[in-house]
This record gives sequence, structure tokens and C-alpha cells, in this order.
Amino acid sequence: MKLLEQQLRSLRSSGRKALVPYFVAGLTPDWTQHVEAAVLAGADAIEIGIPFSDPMIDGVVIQEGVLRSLEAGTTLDSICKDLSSLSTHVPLVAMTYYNIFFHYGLERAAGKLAASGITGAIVPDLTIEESREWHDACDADDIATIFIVAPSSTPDRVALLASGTEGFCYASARMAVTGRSADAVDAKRVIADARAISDVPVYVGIGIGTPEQARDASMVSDGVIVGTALVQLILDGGDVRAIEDFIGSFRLAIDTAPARSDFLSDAEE
Amino acid sequence: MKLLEQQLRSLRSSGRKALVPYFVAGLTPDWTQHVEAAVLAGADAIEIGIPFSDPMIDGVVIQEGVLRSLEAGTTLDSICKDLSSLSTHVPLVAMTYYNIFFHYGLERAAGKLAASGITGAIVPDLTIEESREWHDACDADDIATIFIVAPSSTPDRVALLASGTEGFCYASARMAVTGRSADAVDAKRVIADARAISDVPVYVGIGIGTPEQARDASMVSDGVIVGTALVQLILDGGDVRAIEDFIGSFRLAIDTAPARSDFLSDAEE
Amino acid sequence: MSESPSFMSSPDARGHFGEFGGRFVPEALMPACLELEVAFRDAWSDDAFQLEYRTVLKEFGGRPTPVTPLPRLSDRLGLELYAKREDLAHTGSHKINNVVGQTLLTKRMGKTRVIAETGAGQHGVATATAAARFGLACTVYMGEVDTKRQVLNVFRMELLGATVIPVTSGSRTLKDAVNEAMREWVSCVSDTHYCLGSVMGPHPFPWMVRELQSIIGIEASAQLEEMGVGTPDLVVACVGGGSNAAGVFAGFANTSARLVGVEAAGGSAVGKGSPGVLHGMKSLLIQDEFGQIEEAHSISAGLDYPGIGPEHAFLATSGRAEYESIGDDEVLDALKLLSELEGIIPALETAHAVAWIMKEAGGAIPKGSKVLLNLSGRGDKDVAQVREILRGER
Amino acid sequence: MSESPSFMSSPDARGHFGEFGGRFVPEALMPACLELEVAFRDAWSDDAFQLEYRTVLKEFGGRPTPVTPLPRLSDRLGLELYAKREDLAHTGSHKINNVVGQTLLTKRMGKTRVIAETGAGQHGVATATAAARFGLACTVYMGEVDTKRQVLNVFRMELLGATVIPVTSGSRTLKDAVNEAMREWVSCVSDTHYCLGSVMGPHPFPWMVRELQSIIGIEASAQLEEMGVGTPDLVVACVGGGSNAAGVFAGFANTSARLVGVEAAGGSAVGKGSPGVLHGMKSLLIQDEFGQIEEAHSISAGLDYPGIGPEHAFLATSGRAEYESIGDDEVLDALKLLSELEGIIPALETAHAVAWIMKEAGGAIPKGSKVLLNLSGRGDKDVAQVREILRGER
Ligand SMILES: Cc1ncc(COP(=O)(O)O)c(C=O)c1O
Ligand SMILES: Cc1ncc(COP(=O)(O)O)c(C=O)c1O
Repeated sequence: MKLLEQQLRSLRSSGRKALVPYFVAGLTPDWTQHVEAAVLAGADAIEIGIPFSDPMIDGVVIQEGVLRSLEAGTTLDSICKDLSSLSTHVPLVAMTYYNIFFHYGLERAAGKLAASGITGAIVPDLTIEESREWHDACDADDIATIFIVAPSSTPDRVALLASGTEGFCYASARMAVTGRSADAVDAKRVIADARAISDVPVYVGIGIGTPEQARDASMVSDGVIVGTALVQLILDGGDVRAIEDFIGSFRLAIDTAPARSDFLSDAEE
Repeated sequence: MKLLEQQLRSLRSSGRKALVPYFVAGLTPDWTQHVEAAVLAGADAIEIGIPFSDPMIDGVVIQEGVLRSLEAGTTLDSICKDLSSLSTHVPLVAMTYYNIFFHYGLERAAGKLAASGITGAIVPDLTIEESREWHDACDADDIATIFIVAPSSTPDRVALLASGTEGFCYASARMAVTGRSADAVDAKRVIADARAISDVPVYVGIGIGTPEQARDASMVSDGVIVGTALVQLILDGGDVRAIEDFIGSFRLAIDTAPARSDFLSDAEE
Repeated sequence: MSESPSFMSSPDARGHFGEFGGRFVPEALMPACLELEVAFRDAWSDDAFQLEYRTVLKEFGGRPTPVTPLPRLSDRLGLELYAKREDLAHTGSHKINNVVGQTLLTKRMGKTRVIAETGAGQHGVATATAAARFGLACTVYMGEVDTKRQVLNVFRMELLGATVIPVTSGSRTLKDAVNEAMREWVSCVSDTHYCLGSVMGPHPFPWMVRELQSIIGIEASAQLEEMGVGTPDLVVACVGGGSNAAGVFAGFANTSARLVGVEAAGGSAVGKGSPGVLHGMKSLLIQDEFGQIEEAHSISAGLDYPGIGPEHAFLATSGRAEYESIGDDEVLDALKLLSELEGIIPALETAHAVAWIMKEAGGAIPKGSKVLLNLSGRGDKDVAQVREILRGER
Repeated sequence: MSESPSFMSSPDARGHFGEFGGRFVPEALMPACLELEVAFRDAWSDDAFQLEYRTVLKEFGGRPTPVTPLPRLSDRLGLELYAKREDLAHTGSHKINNVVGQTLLTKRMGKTRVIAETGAGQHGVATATAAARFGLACTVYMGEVDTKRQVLNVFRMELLGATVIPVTSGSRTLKDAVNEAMREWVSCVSDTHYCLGSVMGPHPFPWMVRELQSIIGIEASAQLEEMGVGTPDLVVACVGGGSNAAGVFAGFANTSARLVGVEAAGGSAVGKGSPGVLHGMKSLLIQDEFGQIEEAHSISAGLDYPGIGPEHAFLATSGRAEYESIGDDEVLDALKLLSELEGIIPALETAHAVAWIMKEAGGAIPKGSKVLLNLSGRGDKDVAQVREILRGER
């Protein structure tokens, strides 16, 4: 079991729901301070978005963030360099499209990530069927490969993905690109299917935009991923303080959630 | 033999070459005075152009004249009415496209022309093959039907046309619409062919724009027709006096021609 | 192969279809008309010419064009509709059938150049196309108004190596382009053929062009047979000069099929016209009380002609075919309906035929009738115009 | 009937052509890709489906398209040239072959809607056409830049009942239209099929689209046989995504014919690209040193794509086919020459293939070679643009 998964499993054992913010790396010059602020405000792990020119599964907000970052000259190398100055104890997970790693060279990329303290990778356009080479490249560097399950995934596929994923299983809350609001029914089935197969932690992402949605999602999962809303905040000029407040509000909502969620029952009405 | 031909034959017998100006009827309110001026200046017969919307064989100048006349409201009836005030001793020949007569009714049209003192008709789009009905309609009213022979006419066709025509045989001087200058070679052959078949007077038209051309053409034929240059004069605002001068200059050139023409020998060079 | 059914048989020796047709041209053009008639008679009965004509139409022109069932429009209208797809022929309309024949004939006569008139530019583009293919020089006369309305078709002709001459006389549209082409022909008959674009003009054009277009009807009737449809109850085509209609009618004239030609209301020579003589032929024409030809007015340039081919005048007066007319406003709806339901954007000309079918389905066309629509051309040339009109309406 | 020759055989079980191809899509789309693969395998081996596909292409699409000898261009270049006339297919290019297959499949899968990406609008118009014909709802994604460049194609799609969505992300051209269509597909896979326009994207698209386009090569090879030409020495096609090239190559892959694909110099994925992953496939892509995809730049919108279908990447690296590139400046001359000499105005895309033949006649193409040009589309859509460029040059 890779380090990332060990850490996330023990987080779950501690009874704490994971809060995982997503940042577009290089979006602002001080982006690593944003990351630190998020950790300070209660983030349990960080998704480091490595910009790609054709972010196929991302919505307009993240596209905009990615584009700005690219215009600023962000590369995999520049991100890793920035990360060397980051001091944090929480796990870092890279999120990017496959071509970035493929073009860099898979083993070289995995080594680079590891050297920068990254212990996991989400590659939304890397299907499990095509993941063998990447997986092999990661093993030496103890990088976990995280797969996404979708509401459209058949039970067979959820089983395949939930057993193949490392670190956590990324349950997308709805059939949509990032940045649209969550759909309770969609999330519910995927999570149930994944849990039936594996005891890997399951985090809900895609469509979690408000503390309330985060709270509701956390009640049926082991953690939540917050992307678009945070990127929007930064695009709008939000500073370190604003990020702390933002993450803090999500933390609070999650930590004060009742035992059972309306997130599911609401949707069933 | 129709009256027109009798008159034109006796003109020829008198040794005089015929000068036949063409007028767009109705082009100006005082167009009949223009006709009278031309007669005064030496015209031997007049072509009365009855405007038709689609003057297929006419060049731009006559088209323009026809259009203006139509815009002024000219009709076959209005022309005939105008003609009732005309006092002249020379033959009048109508020139128009077949649809004008066809639409009016052939017999009615022939009767109308006759009642207005017109004794011949040139209908350039009425082929001899299609002329039977018109011919029949004209007989009762002693209207002569004048056919045109063209440089492209085969000897057979020249024979057919020269024997079918009444009044005179209209030899077009070149393969072109009215308003382009004459081509000696073209005219020469047609005239020779016509003369070989028939002793009907042969007049040359189409492309006679200057007194010199008229003089040359008259030397190999029995008369000349002047259209475009005269219409241009009138379009340019030429008055009765200008018309007299214009026709007079043609008359003079024709009457002072030497016995044998350079019109033909030039062309043979 | 070359014979038309006997109802639409050859005209008489001087080119008459009943009281219509004939030759009404300046003497300067008579020899060319006679030469053309002889050449065409000779070629048309020559198997080698027929083979070449058919081969070029097949390999170059895209024939046979299919017959397409129109299931969704049929459902909507309660009819059984089929379309003969001249829109799929090279250059986008039936015009290519005619020009391929005439350019082959031009070469056979030893001439090296063609001239043509054009309205919207379809016939001009087709002529320029065939001229390019056979290495003939080509000049196209086009009303100045039309050259401005159809800038792209002018450019298309130029790309094909043709010279386009804007005609500035008269109404500066199709009628005047014909006048001008005739005028020009007078001065160059010896090396130039006038490639007339429809079943009009002096004999032998109306007959020759019909023969060259009859491939439409001959193919369609065999195709309907093969598809198990048999003889349609109705054959419908739009009518400008009438060449696509004559071509498709020729395949059905001796069957029980009703034949319907659809004119533009503003150019309805049968509906509003009377006998007259224009452009070398006696036919039905729109004219005023004095015999002056009136200008046609139609949303579709290809139907913007004040006359109709003489054989149609004959078919109309003899009752073998019926002629109806459709106004501009009905045309756009028909164009949209065929596009949306069948995925075929028809030419505005063709849309007149569609509009009449839409209007009369269940009325003059009994429910369940088998109807063959001659889809004379594609609408690509018209979309800019249609877009402007629909925008204006908003 | 459905089998491709064995050189261009089926990809492996996961859609690989050698090292290229595969599936690189969000998990949300995997079930749809798998469903599509099963549905296509099933349909493609079902005689009833094959019959329907062939019948629609015949009756509606205008197939078979002819093979046209090009005698005057042949003379000029010292070659023996033939053109496979996809320009005569309904909507004016080979794109219809693909969309007819995919819309029939959409119905077979019980879906009621199609979405598509488009660059210049050819694939969008074709998709809108087939959707209209089969009563499917249709949404087309088109870069905002392209919607402005191709206003008339947008209107054409709207006339056909489709909704056109301008894509405002990224470079606002074809590449981004694909991204956006993929994004949208994620949210509507249950009732919507993504009708991809070329031999690209995730498995089974590259294989399926090639199969659906292989009718071009299958027909052409039989036609050349029938014309007595036999196997050509060379088969040339332009390459954007590569569907028309794949379609024609499929008929000759197992013959001695050299296969040449011609890319736009500004979008030359084989010439200037390197292996990468984009739009669901591993293939050759134009990318910078960091793996960021670069924008292609071509005079012809249909070749304005930074990648190439994975099977072409395989054919290129395996040496079975050669890929060349042609610059914008050479394209216009080729377009003019084919127009003037043969009476066929080709699409700007197609003109790339013509330009390469012109350039290499007597060079890389030995004198006297028998060359089959895949004439992928007609130039009507491009004349306005060409006119502007030529005017600018003056
Ligand atoms: C598509 C189409 N249909 C019909 C016509 C009308 O001509 P005709 O009546 O000779 O078929 C035209 C003329 O341009 C045309 O382009
Ligand atoms: C006429 C034509 N040819 C070629 C192409 C390029 O596509 P492909 O390479 O898939 O054939 C296009 C694309 O729009 C096209 O319209």
C-alpha cells in the first residue's frame, strides 16, 4: 500500500473527513502561499493542478485559471521548483492530463513529482485500461494513481476502478465537467458501488461549491474535493486571508455535520 | 409588285442612290419634325422605328433611344397618331420586332400602318420561314415586307431572301448589331449574291456611320440606311437644324461619289 | 436511348410545338441555327456521340443522380414523396446535363468558344465548367444587377477561366443577358456556339435542350420502377425557362402521371402571360397591353424570366401538363421544411415546387398520392440571400 | 462487404494501431465508448444494418460517386490522373459517409440526439443533415472564431434544424470545439451520441470512422478496375484528422499503390509532430517542449488541426504511407489550375493534395504514373475566402 493511502486511511480512522482543495499551480506568483493558507485553515491534502492547454474535463473557471497560468509560463519544472519552498505536512496530489507526463517521459515525470514531495496523481483522461505504463513508472517512486468513478460507470467498472485506485477513490458527484453543482442521486450510487467493493477511502468531487454541499457530501463519504469555487475566488483576486476564510468555512461545515446527511434524502424526494 | 417597290425601282431608274435615315419614333415630342427635316435635306425614304422593350439586334445607342421613347409612353397607336400630322412625299417603312405586330394582331397592325401612310415593314426577328401569316396580313394593305440578308447567309439563303423581299433587299454590312462600323468584305459578297438572283433594289445598312461610309456603300448598292449615328445625334440633343446638316452631309457624299467605289477595292487589299 | 416518348415528340420541321416555337431570329443567326440543328440531329443519332455524352455525364457529371424517398415530409403531408436529386449533379443543378451536351456539340462543329447568358449564375457556372473541361473559351453575359447580387458565382466562373460580362442594358437582368448574348453571337457565329441555358430560344434549342435534359426523366422512371414504386401519380417541377421540368416530364409524358410545372407568381408566363415572340421563339410571355415584355419578379433569380419554353406553352394549352404558381412568401417555408425534415436544402427555384406540393397536399393532390419531385438544384447558392431575408423579417 | 483489407485491419482489443490509438477519456465517457464499440461491432456485422447504410448512402447520399479522368491536368503534368469525386456526395464532401453511419447507429442505440464538433462547418453541416433526415436533435460546437469566418455554414446548420454553439474557450477554433463537445457529452451520454467527424478521438472512433469511410476506397478500386486502369501507382489524399485519406487508403492498402497523405504545412502532425495524447487518443501531435498542444494554422479550416488520426500515425511510422505537407501559398495555384483545366473547383483542403501532385509531378511522382486523387470536397464553401485572398494580393 502506497504511502498516500496509508495516510488517508489513518486520517479516516481518526474520524476526520478529508477536505481537499484544488489549486491551479502557477496561477499567481504566490500560489504556494495559497496552499499553505489552505492547510492552515484545515485542508487535509492538496490537489496541485498542473496546467494543460486542453483541459477537456474542466469547466470554464478552471479553464480560465489554467490558461492564465500557462500564459505566466508555468511548466511542470517550474511547479516543482515552486514546491521546493513549500513547507507543509499534508499530502500533495498532482492533477493533470496525461500528455503532460507522457511528453515529459513517464518515469522522469514520476521521479520529478516524488522529488517535489508529491505522492499521488489524478489523471482524468488516463483510463485504467491505458494506465499500466504510468502505474509501472510510479511504483518505484511510491506515487499513488487515483482513479475517478463516474455516475455513468457501470457496477463492473466501479469495481474495476475502486480496486485499481490508490490513495482514494475519486467519486465524481455528477455527469458534468468540473464547476457545475452536485447531484445527490448520482453521487449516492457511485459511492455505494465503490464501498461495496473496496474499503479504500472515497472522496466526492466535481460539483462541490458551497460549505453546505461539502457538508452534505462529507456525510456520505470520507472526504470532499473543492475546486472551481476556490479557483474562482483566486481569479477574483482573493488573497491569503480570503482563502483561509473560504477553506475555514468548508472545514467548519464539514466538522459540524450531523451524523446522517440530507444530501441523500433530499435528493430522493 | 407592291407600291413601295415600284417607287424605289423608279428612284433607282432615275439614277439616284437612296438615302434612308432611321428614326426612333417618339424619341422626342417633335420627332415628326425631325423626319420632315431629313426629307428636306434629301432623304428618299424613312425608317420609322417602333420601340420594343427587347431590341435584340440593336446596339447600345438605339437601345437607349428605344428605352427613352418607351418611357415617354410611345405605342404603335401613338406613333400612328403622330404620323397623321406628318406631311411628306417619301415612302415610310416601319421597323420593329415581331411581337409588336403579333400582339397587336397581324391584320389590325397592317391596317393601322397602312392608314398612317406606311408602305413597308422591316421586322428583323421575323425569319422568312415564319413570315407567311404576316405576309398574308400585309397583302390586303399593300405593305411590303423587307428582308435582311447577312454576311453569314449562305448563297441559298440570299437567294431565298432576295426573291422573297419586297421594296428593297436590306443587306447588312457586317456581322454585328447596329452601331458598329461597316466591314467592306462582308457587304460585298452579300450584295453580289443578292444581285445575282434578283433585280430588287439593294440597300446597305448596319454600320453606316459617316458620310464617307455612306458614299462608299452607295457606290456598290442602290442605297444606304443610316441609323445609329442619327439616333446618337438626337440623343445628344441635336435639333431640326442639326438633323438637316447631318442628312445633308450624307446626301452630298452620296451624290458626289465617283462611279466606282474604294469601299470594295480597299477591302480587297 | 435517345428517343423521347412520343407525347413529347420532336417538333415539326421548323421547330413548332403546336402553335409555339419556331425561329424568330435575325437573319445573321439563321445559318448558325440551321447548322446547329443539322449537327445536333446528326450527333444525337450517332451512337459514338451518345456514348461520349453519357460517359461524360457519368464520370464527370455524377449521373445517375439518385431518387431519394422523403419519408418525413411524406408523413407530414400524407403523401408518398420521392425526389430526383439533380442537386447532386456536378455544379449543383440539372444545368450540367445540358451544357455537357452542348459543349460536346460545339467541339463536334469545330467551334472553339462558347457564350452563355445567366441569371443567378447556375447556367453560367455550368457552362464555364464544361468549357474548362473541354478546353473551350467561354464568355458569360450576366445582367449587371445579377453580377452584384451573385458576386460569388461571378468569381466561380472566373476561377473556371470564363470571362463574365456585366450587361448594362434594359433591366440588367436575365432577359437582357439573353438579348446581349444574342447580339454577341451575331458577331462571332463562325467560331462560337451560343450555349443557351433552357428549353427556350429559336429552334433547335428548345428541342435540343429538352433532349439533353430528358435523361432526368428517363433515369427517374427506371429508378422508380426498380424501387418498386412504379408510375407516380404526379410529377412536379419548377419552371423558369422550363428545362428541368421538360427533362423530367419527358420520362413520364406517355404515362398516366399528372405533370405539374410550378412557376414563380411574379414570372408566371402560363398563368399571366399570352402568346408572343421573344428571344427567338413564339411562346407564352408576360407582356403589357402593347406587347412590351414585362420584367419578371421573383425571389429566385432562376425563375426571374418573363417567358417559358415553347413546348411548355404547348403542353399547357393542350392540357397534357398543368402549370401553377407560387408566391415568394410561400417559398421560404418550403425551403425550411425540406431542410428540417429531410436534410436537403433546395435551391429557391426548386422550393417553388416543394411549396406547391405542401399547399396542395390533400387538396389538388389527393392524400396518398405518389409524387415525384424534381429536385432541380441545391440551395447553397441561396443561403446568403435567404439569411438576409429571414433576418429582415425578424 | 464490410471488411477492410488486412493491412489496414482492425485495431487491437483496446483500439491500438501499433503504439497509437487507445482510449484516453474521462471515466464518465468510458461507458459510452464501450457501448459504442459494442453497438458498432454488432451493427457492422449485421447485414440489415449494412444494407440500410448502403441504401441511405445510395438513395440519399449520392453514392457511388464517380471516378473522373482528368485528361487536361494529366497532359499538363505528364501523369495519368483520376479523381474520386467525393465533392459530388450530398453536402459536398466525404463527411456524409461517416455521419450517415453514425446517425443510423445512434438510432440503433436508442439515442435521440447527436452532438458534433466542426471547424469550417462541413462536418457540422453533414451531421445536421443526417440528423434532420433521421429526426434526431442536433447540437454542433464550433469555435467562435470559425462561426464568424463561416457565417453561412452556421446558417445552413440552423436551416437544417441544428443548434450551433459558439465555443469561446482556448483558441476558439476546432481543437476547442472538440474539447467542448467532449465536455458536453459527459453531461448527456445517456441520450446523446457524439458524432465525431474524423478518424480521431478514443476507440472505437478512429476505427469506426475509417470503416464508414472505406466505401470511398472500395468503390474507387472497383471503378478503376472497371475503367481498365487497374491498380494506381499512387493514391493521394489530403489529411486533416485523416478520414478521407483513411477511407480511400483502405481500398488500396493491400495493393502495390504508394499511399500519400498531404497535410497543411501549418498543421503537419506527421512532419512536425511527436507522439502525444489528446482528444482521447495517442497519436502524433504538434506540441511545444512542455507537451502543451500548439494551435495549427492553415488557410483551410478543415486541416486546421494539431493532430492526426492514430491509424495514420501508425501508417506513417510503419512506412506503409507517406505524409507530405503543403504551404498555404501553393494551395491557391492548385485550386485555380484544377478549376481552369478540369472544371472542378476543389475544397481548399483537397487543393493541398492537388498542390502536392503538381509539385512532385516528374519528381517524387515519376512521369506517366497512374495517380488517384481523392477529391474530398467541393470548393463552393471556400470561394468567398479565396476571392478575398486573391483580391488582397492584387
Ligand atoms: C436549380 C434551378 N432550378 C430551376 C431553374 C430554372 O430553369 P429551368 O426552368 O430551365 O429548369 C434554375 C435556373 O437557374 C435553377 O438553377
Ligand atoms: C473537403 C474536406 N476534405 C478534407 C477534410 C479534412 O478532414 P479529414 O482529414 O478527416 O478527411 C475536410 C474537413 O472539414 C473537408 O471538409
